Amino acid sequence: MNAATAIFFVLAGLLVIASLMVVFLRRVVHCAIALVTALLLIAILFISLQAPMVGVLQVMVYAGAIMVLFLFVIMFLNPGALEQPSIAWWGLAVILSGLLGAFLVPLLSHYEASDNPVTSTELFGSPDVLAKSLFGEFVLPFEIASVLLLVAIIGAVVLGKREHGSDGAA
Amino acid sequence: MVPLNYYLILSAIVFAIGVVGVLIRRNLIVVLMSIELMLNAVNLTFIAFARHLGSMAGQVAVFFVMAVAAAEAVIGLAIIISVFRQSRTLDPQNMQLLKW
Amino acid sequence: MVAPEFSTIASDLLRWIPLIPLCATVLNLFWGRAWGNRTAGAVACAAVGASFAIALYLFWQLPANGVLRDPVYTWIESGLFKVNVAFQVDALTEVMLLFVTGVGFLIHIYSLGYMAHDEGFARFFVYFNLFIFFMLLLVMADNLVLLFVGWEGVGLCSYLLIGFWYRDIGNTIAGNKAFIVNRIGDFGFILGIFLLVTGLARQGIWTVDFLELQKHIQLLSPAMIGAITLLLFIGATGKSAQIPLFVWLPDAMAGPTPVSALIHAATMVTAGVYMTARLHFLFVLAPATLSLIAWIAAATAFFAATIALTQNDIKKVLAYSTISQLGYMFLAVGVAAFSAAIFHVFTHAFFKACLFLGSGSVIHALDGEQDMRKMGGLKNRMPTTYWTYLIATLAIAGAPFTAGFFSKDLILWEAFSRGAMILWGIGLITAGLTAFYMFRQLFMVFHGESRGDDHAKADLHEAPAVMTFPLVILAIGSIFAGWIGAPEYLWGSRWEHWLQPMFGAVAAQESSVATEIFITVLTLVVVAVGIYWAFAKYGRAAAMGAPSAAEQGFFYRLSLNKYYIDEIYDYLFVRPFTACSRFFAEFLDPRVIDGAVNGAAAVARGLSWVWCGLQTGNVQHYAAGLLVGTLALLAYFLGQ
Amino acid sequence: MIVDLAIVAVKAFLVLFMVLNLAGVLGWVERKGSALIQDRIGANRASIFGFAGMGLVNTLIADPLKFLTKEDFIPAAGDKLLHTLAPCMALFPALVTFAVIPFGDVLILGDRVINLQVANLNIGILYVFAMGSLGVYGIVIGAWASNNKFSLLGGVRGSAQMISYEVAMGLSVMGILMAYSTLDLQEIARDQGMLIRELLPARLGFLQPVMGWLPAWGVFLQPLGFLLFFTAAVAETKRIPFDLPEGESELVAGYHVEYSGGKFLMFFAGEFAEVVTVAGLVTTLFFGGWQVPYLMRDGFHFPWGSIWLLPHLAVVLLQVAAFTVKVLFFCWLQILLRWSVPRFRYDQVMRLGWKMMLPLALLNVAVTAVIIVAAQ
Repeated sequence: MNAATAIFFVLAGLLVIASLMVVFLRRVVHCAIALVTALLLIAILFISLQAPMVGVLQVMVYAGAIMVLFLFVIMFLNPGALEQPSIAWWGLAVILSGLLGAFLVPLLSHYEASDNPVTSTELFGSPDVLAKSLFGEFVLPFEIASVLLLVAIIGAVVLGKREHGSDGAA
Repeated sequence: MVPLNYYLILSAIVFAIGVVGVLIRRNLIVVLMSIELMLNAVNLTFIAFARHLGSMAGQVAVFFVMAVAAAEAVIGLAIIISVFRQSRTLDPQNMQLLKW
Repeated sequence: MVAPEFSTIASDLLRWIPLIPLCATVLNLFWGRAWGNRTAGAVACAAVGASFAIALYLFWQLPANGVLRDPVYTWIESGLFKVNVAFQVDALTEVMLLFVTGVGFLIHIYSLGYMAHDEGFARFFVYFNLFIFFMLLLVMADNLVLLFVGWEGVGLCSYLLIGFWYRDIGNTIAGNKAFIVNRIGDFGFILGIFLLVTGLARQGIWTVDFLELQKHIQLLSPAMIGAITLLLFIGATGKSAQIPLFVWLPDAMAGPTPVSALIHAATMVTAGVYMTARLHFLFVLAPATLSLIAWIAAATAFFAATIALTQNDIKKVLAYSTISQLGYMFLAVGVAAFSAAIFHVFTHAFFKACLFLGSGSVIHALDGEQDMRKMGGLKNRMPTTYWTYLIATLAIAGAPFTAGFFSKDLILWEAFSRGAMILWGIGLITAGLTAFYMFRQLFMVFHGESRGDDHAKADLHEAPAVMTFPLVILAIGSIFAGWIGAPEYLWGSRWEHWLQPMFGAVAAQESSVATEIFITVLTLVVVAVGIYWAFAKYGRAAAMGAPSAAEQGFFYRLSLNKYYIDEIYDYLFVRPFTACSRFFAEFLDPRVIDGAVNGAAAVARGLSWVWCGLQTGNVQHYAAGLLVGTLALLAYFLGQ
Repeated sequence: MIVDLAIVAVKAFLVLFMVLNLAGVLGWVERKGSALIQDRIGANRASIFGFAGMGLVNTLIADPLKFLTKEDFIPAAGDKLLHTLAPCMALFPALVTFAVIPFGDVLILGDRVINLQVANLNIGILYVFAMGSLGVYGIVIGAWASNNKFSLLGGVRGSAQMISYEVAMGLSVMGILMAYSTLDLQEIARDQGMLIRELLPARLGFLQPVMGWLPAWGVFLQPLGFLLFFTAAVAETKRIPFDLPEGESELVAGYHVEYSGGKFLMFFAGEFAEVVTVAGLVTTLFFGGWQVPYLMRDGFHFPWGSIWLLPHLAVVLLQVAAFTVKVLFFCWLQILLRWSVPRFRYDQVMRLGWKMMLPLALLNVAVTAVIIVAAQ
């Protein structure tokens, strides 16, 4: 086991713990913090996989924007009531998800044979290369994604706007 | 060099954990966060494959997933806010108006 | 008969004749109320006036033996079958055009005064202009399908205008009656068109154009032509109020009086005559149909005249008189004297419009009173109305050197000279009856003492100039319109000359002028007897309130109640039909059909209850379902 | 290997030391500066053996001592873990951002070339934004963990404000990135050593006499970008006129109402560290970074042709000194701002961010793009 693998296992362990915390912590803010942690860990994994650009974007977009939005909404609504868990449903869900994991692991292990990484250059994953494929091969999806975001912005504004004449209580 | 399998199995586990969150949590915000977790698990497989196949397509895909996730989060949260305004609850089990 | 060759001239002007009233319709439809009565009325009148001006211009342009054509666009194209929206103007159409737009224009002006205080003023002119549009479409169409569009359109406008004062349920019922009775006729008409088109198509000719039809009509078998003409004539009986479909016309008097004048006297009801004249090449090949037409027409003329004898409603008398006069026109058609028929249409338009407008003037002055028993003594109060009414009455009665004299005389002479003695006899008697009931009306309305209440008397006034002006013009027309069709022994007929290219040279029987004059004098004597009888009975009677003993007689009551035709129809057709409908509505539809449909729905609903349990409304249960499906797929892939 | 690590460690320590001390000194500058502005004397009471040092003793020694010895208070209904974590979250991003800001060109010692920058990332500017975007967590978490209405309001305001201005800030830098076509801050600093006449395309040659002699600093290429960036960056530091999350007169002290002692000191220091970071960023992006006008690696090359050669060490020292002076200037500028301008209303902040700065930043990007394409 070399250093890289050791670091991976540390990161992976932390990631699994953070993910479990997202799902099982009772207070919503704690879940959100755990998710931010998980996202930062994933960003580090990205960087270790020679995707620095995507890793930094992960931090900026997920941790810096999306999760802040979540926190904003959590504070805005400030839901006090804790959930009433139903043990039977929990059990069923956990069993089903466990089955999913158990099915996925062997399915994905098929790729053992192809573990023959292409020698990647220094530039792999740099903004240059990413931008070139983004604006070359994937320019159409890129434009469509921009339209999607525009639609999302407008949709959010419309949804968030209080109906005219309704009371001011939020 | 960490084998590809490790990443894939890690992401499978994280994905399954996210699924648990979607199923059991009775708070819409946490459900939405669990979905983000699932998306990130998939992103991890994309990046891992991109690295191991030496193709930028995986990273581009992650880029798009991020864009979609951002849109999804924005709209999802806006819906949650308007639902909360209406019914003062975030429990998905209380949102059954469209039931037959 | 060989179809005459026409020189065809293209003219873009034609389309504007119907288009201008249509534009006015649209304008008034959207802005009429906003503009106010003055502007809306001006627009409507100006539109018809413009159409009249173009028609007049075309009259000078139209060469003898020529046809103006204006193909606008292709409307329907299906394989070889092709229908154009195209207009044509020949001598026949020109005649119709002139009096439709001319008389229409006068009645529009009259309506400005008559409808002045009505809240539906703009709506009235919308309908009126729309009617003019459809009527022009009808007379200018160069093919049967377009003619049918106009035919239906005028029917629609007639319905709308009969029920114009829709707040009174009786008016709406009258409108419905007119529409439904017309539908029966139209059904025959459209069947006739189908038969004609398919009959020719079987011979390889796909056309509905009149000129084309005329060229190829020889291809059809006589039996086929007989059937076609019979069906077309059913259409004509509906629109032109002949037996058995005349019942709607008296009820149509529920509409405003200008409507009665324009639509139910002068123009629309003559559409049947126009149609038979337009398709004369078809009718002359079907002698059996022609003789049927002649007999029905004579019966209608006589029958309606006898009803008119006893009616007390001023407009009902005129309505039955219209039916009677339409009978005369079809009598001319029946003896294949198309030009005489059209001539009577032409003159009739003037004097009947004048009569209706005059009656409208009276009704207007009496605040809507229509019962002649409550009138009388209006002669001095309403001189213009009286004198124009008198002229028109003389014209319809057939007094010498009035319009009616020439046209009616021509019809009777045609009937006589072609050997239809019985028909002529009926026509002759009808002429006498016509004189009687018309003068009865004149005396009852204008002479004697006023029988209205004091309040009505105090209000009496002559109609405003905008109403009397058309009366004067029409009265002048009632005298002189006939002069262009004078018989040979006077100064000769320009009319025959004008229409001759249309209907071909009429094979007139060689008869002596002496016979003709004798027939004319005989007619005049009968008419004079009728007038005297009316004078004797009504002219001197001071009071007409109490019916005499004779008026209690069987025939009097039969006539007064219109031979109970409405009641008979009611028992024969309406009630069985209603009963049948009730059976469908109350048993078949709710029990059988709804039962089947509801049963199917109930079964589906019952089944769906089973699956409803799956829809818990909890989104997480659905997500779990998704997960189970995913697991199944994964298990399948793992099993591979 | 060991030496390399040692060099990195030394660089990191130096930068951290400088930033933290500068933050401390800024506290003093702020007090005395505000006193100067308001015609007061300012902090002068605390003294050691009669030495007050123009209030330096107050700020650098007495204040920290006071903070550290005060009771560390955690609200009973608050969240203990997060309440403790929040100040760290606030301080951390401000400090690590400086890692990618270059404070000089390369230092050549023998055959070893030392890059005067803690971490040379080819995505440097993105790293700055990533870290900047994490800064909001300190406020939000602290506000929530305090279980206090004023705190919560402050946290909500803070998160909305920082997200809003991050957008404008990111877009305002786009012009610079396009102009120098790199994300690497060291590269950007190096490119600013050029003169504008080297960049001017032929068809804009008529501008040579007017501005050809200017160094190609970002502020000359992107004046609007500079204004937008500086404004947005000041808003990100949550200082007056953008101190809505604190807003003493409205929210008592906003997100740090319930903080005292050492934790409050961390928030306090974090704020000044941010001021330093903003100054460093503005310097690097728009004012040539460590560049001294006309100073090349071997000495001065003046535009009129004369050359003044200097030894390497002198050049490096000049560069570091220039960077320090510029950073200090912008720190002072921010303090000046803080004491000159009144606080915005909340809706004004939002309107400024979304309705003025965002469209202007977009316009700036578009215009820059058009000019770049036209110049090619």
